[in-house]
Amino acid sequence: MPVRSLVSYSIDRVEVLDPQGVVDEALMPDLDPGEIMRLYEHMVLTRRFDERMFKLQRQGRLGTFARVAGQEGAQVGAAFALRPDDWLVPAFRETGALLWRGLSMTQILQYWSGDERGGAFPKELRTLPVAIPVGTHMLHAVGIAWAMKQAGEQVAVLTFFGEGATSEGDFSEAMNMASVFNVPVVFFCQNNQYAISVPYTKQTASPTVAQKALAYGMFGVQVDGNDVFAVYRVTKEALERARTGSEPTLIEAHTYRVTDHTTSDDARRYRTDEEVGLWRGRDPIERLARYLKTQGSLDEAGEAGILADADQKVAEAVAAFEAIPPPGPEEIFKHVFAEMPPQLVEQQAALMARLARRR
Amino acid sequence: MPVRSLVSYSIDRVEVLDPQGVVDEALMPDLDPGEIMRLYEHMVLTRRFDERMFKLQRQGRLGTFARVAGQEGAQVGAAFALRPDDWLVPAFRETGALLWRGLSMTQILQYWSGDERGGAFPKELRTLPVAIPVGTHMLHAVGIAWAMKQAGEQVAVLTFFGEGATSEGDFSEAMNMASVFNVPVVFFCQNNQYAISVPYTKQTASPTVAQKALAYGMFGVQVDGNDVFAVYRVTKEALERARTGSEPTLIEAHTYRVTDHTTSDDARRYRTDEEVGLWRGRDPIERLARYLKTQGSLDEAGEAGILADADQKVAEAVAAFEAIPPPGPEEIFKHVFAEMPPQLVEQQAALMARLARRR
Amino acid sequence: MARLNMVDAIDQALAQEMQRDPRVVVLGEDVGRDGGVFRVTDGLFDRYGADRVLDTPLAESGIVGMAIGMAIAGHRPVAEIQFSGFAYPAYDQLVSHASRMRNRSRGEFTCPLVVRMPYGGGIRALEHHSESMEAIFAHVPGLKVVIPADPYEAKGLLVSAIRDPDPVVFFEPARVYRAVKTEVPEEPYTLPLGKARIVREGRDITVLAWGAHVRTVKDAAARLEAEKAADVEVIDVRTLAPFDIETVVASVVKTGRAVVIHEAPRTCGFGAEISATLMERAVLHLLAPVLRVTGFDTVPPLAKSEDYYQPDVDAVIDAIRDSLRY
Amino acid sequence: MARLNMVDAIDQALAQEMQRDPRVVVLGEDVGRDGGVFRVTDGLFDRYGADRVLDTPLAESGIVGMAIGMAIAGHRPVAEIQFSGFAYPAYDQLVSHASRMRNRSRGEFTCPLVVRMPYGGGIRALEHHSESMEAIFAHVPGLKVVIPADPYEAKGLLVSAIRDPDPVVFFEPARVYRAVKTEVPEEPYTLPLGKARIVREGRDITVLAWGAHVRTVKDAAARLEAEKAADVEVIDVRTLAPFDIETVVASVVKTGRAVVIHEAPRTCGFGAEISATLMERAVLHLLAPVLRVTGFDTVPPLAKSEDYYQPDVDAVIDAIRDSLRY
Ligand SMILES: Cc1ncc(C[n+]2csc(CCOP(=O)(O)OP(=O)(O)O)c2C)c(N)n1
Ligand SMILES: Cc1ncc(C[n+]2csc(CCOP(=O)(O)OP(=O)(O)O)c2C)c(N)n1
Ligand SMILES: [Mg+2]
Ligand SMILES: [Mg+2]
Repeated sequence: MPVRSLVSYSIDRVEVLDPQGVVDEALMPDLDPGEIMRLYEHMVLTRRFDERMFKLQRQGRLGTFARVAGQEGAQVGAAFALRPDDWLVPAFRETGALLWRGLSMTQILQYWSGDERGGAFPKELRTLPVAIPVGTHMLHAVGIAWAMKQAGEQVAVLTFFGEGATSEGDFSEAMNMASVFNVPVVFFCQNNQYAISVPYTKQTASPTVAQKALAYGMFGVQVDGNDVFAVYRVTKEALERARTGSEPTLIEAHTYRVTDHTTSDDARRYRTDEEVGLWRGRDPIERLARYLKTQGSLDEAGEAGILADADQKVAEAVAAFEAIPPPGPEEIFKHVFAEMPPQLVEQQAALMARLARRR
Repeated sequence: MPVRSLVSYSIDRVEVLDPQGVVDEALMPDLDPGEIMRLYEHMVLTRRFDERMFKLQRQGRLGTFARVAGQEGAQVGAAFALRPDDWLVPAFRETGALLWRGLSMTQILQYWSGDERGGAFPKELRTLPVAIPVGTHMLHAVGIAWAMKQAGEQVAVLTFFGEGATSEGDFSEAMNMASVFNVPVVFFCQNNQYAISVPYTKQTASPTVAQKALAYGMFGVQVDGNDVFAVYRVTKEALERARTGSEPTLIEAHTYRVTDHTTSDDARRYRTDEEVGLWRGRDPIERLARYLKTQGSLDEAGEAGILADADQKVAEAVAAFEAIPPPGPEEIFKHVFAEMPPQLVEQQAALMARLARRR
Repeated sequence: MARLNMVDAIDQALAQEMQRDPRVVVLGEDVGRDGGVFRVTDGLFDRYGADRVLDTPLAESGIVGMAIGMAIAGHRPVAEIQFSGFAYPAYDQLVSHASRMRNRSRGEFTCPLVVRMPYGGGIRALEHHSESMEAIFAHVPGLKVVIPADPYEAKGLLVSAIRDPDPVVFFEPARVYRAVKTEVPEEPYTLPLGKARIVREGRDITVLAWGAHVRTVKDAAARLEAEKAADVEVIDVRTLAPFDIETVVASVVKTGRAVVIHEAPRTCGFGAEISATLMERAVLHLLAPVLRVTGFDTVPPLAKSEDYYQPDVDAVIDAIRDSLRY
Repeated sequence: MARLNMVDAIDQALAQEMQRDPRVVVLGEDVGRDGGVFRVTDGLFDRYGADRVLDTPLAESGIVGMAIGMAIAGHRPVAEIQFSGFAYPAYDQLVSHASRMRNRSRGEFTCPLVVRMPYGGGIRALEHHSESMEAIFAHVPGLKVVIPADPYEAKGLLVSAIRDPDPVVFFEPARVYRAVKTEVPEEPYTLPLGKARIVREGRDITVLAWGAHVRTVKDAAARLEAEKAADVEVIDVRTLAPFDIETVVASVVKTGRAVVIHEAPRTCGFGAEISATLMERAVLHLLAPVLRVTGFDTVPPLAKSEDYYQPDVDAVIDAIRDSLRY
């Protein structure tokens, strides 16, 4: 047959919790009420912390950072599916996931305040530091996943990135190598519709991010990113396939960045209030609250209590952060190499002498 | 519906001329007997030139180069579909396509002999010089295609590369940008099953190269690369879609490199004689000859004449090549910039003085 | 004459060159509707449309690689890399192709391309946003490297870069962007590539810098003048490649002393090239060794440690005094 | 003791380190079944299998990026880039991540990684196969840059590089690969990173080189000795980063003269750093300016013009004579 079909594919979208807060029982992941409440509390904490960070930045007490607001469902839902001995390889917008992994708010504040010492993510957390260069860190996830498989550890690596990152060559190299070496990595794309000002349709002509998996013979799936149950379910399954079968997956969480790109951005230059309003109406936290309320697990008092609790934790962290003395000049030199070469010893001494002279 | 299919695709393979030399009339491209004969003659010339180059290299009269043998169907078939005002952006294995575009054999020899002057591909030919860094040049094709569209020229750009090149990030960036900007470019992958020693299955886990187009919302198709009619047909259609609708296409020509990777390689280290033998049996030139013979357009005398004619042309080119005097020292400096900065003037003078002293 | 900051001066240069020459196109991440993250391309999209001002996907190698193709086909692309710390993915395209297309094709195909990028520290930015890696471009044969120090310079040098027949990497000191205004003529003008600029004549010592640190050196010179401690000749190197050996050597032959300032890491920074050149061409005129005031051989630090890292007026004055005392 | 060429010495070092330390893995294009295009990894695949010797897809950024992940997770990857002219796509991963992972995480995550690559001309190769861009790596804080001159050096330095806790870029002079044999002890041994090597002691002048050009300089020294024209001290710089200032300065203080040889383009090559360092630390001891014998600021030419480009014994002797005559 001279024109014949070689392969066929289709890409699915998974939804569990609808905007009214009603779940599809058949797809509802296996989460007990306590876990669901923790999910909710963590999403609320992430939101409140993000809002507080924004205020601190506006007051000049924090540097530029990228906000999470609107993406809590995607980010927290995915991180929630991790086991402690899995790895997390974040980009730069994963405050909610980092918190869930056990990083302290104080340290996160310290990092975004421009203090090198904030980057010391404890290695036991198996969570890499923030990666600013877009698209580059997914390769590290592939290498770590390879190492885990090699060591026979039944763990997976979850890596986060935005839809903009899929345009970088490194994304493609990471996807390709992950599937060629068949390593336990889950590529989790938070498709929040924008890369700074560039909308999805100018980023790629592909109708979905998920189908980019097909280029690498990988499994790809889209999920409603504002539906924390769907995100959790899909991620958990992918992590499980990774841990047991060493099979990589690409997940596209379809969501939206409701705030500016970072605190240096002004999103009104490139998108309408209408569009933003539409997505604010799809808020992942409110959707989960609706579910909890219909279940009878949450009422107004409970909601207020959770909020107050979050604010309390945030306030404590901010206080602790503000008590940290500024980094000394030696910090610059300390960790360039395991052992300082003579040049650096000399340069550090020169700086110290210069500073002493000025005092 | 909580799990629903968003998009579906399938990837086709096109074949026209079967191994016995019989064509599928419904798919046979619109080529008159004279054109078919020219195709055949050019494929033979390419093969004979390639063989002669190999001998020259073994005699130390030519440097390292990459052979075409086995890929004449893919390469010549595709180039044949170009119009003179279309552009060609080659990699490094496109001797047959370069010849078809009007580059002289003498110049091709000069280039591969390590003489800078051989790189002066006349700009009227709209054919870029050889690109050695794998995967990098497809982006140039995208830029040229953008410029052509901008200028309102109804022309297309054809770019060649191997399946190994699809692993480089630049391939992905080029595919993505081509489809985002909707530019008239045809990505032509000669999937010859190996990137030096690395077989297709270690290069990518994707069952076909063609489906990599899906990651970019692009149309992709596989073609039997040893079937010159199918290659011509598919390429011609793609170029036409590019010229008129500015639509990019990815074509995978499924073929085989029957020789070593380059003259520095020894393919016996990594593949079996059996495998090579299998593919030698699928020779694109012999397949076309079979067709011509059943059509009554070719007999043994004709075949011999075409061979002799090719050898004659090759011999003349080799003679002309060997008469070229070696490049002078000034060649190094001539084309670094449009205008030589003082440093280079000085450096050239220093070299000249040094050479003069030694004489 | 209007007083403009560097952002506006560059924006104006781009707008005027686009007006003058339909082949000029601007491309990069967020350069269109958003006008660039520093607003350098503000207004161009509205004025020239999506066919001349391209918001690209997030792919630096792609941006430069595509721009190379555009240039080969006769356009004059001006590509923006959002920060110089994100230029590394495009390094291969610059080194392997942009810088060599003319040489490889013996002039049949050329690459008149400008790659603009903000660079350098002093803006309290995130990791990778304070890089000053001009030396890795200056080392590449076939590339020109241009760094303006102020708005006037920026406009004139950018116009020259756009009109230049060869690829130019154009570094814009982010810290100067909105910090300084100068008189900038409305009409387009060019400033020569490959020529250093004597910013202030002086007898006692030559101090060389580029980008944001021309200002640091001017301030140091002013202070030393006020203190009547030294008469400093200040040179803005302006084009690292091709480097204007003649002007620099003439100055040092006159003063007998030289200090070079850069914020790039010390080892293999462009300061080394200047020092080596003076070693070869002016050593007998030197009254003191050529000194370097540079960034450390460390990762450019985050905001809170940045002031420790950046060469400042005091450090420059220290070096000048060391040289004078020698 | 066996006499080995550099290819075999490196192969042996890799095999022994893989034997000694199960964390060591080799990856790159064609390094497995094929044993590498220069056969440097010959036999490793048969001996250690596909889990320790990885034939990767054709993606340099991918190779280094994945190796970074492996290193973070506790492995000791040794990545091969097929030619240094194809390292540019991996430059971003090296600069933005390998060199900084320790600093960024304050030592929580480290990157003990070796990136090996053949470099340099003299092998009549195609475009992009003769690059000598060591300076762009030496300029990057957090990277070590090591270049062996002969088989003995190659084995000892590679073993050290593999055991080093930080990322090392290891340049192998392709032209030396099979051209020279030296005695190479069978047992593993290390040579210190960060220490230059005095190859030949001499009184009259210090001549510095690395990689293939240590041989050029030795030949020049031998000729000048035979002619009784000069007693040349030859230094193999060996590690460009960290650069062994102490040894080099001590030698030049002794001889009073210095010449640096490299085949990289002149402007901003590592020769400039050496000259600038001597300017700062030994200027009063200099009897002549430090001279550089280098490649030109041109694209490294194709085979037929290569001899014009490469520094050779005559060029080195010319420079030594110039210095001595000064
Ligand atoms: C290599 C690189 N280029 C450019 C930037 C500047 N930049 C920071 S975030 C960003 C957009 C990222 O978009 P996306 O990947 O969709 O992630 P999002 O910000 O939406 O979470 C850009 C262009 C960068 N950090 N790294
Ligand atoms: C960036 C880069 N990496 C490595 C090489 C060395 N190299 C030359 S050809 C080749 C294999 C190319 O395979 P493929 O793309 O399939 O093309 P083919 O040789 O099969 O035509 C390699 C690895 C190169 N030229 N460029
Ligand atoms: Mg996004
Ligand atoms: Mg191939």
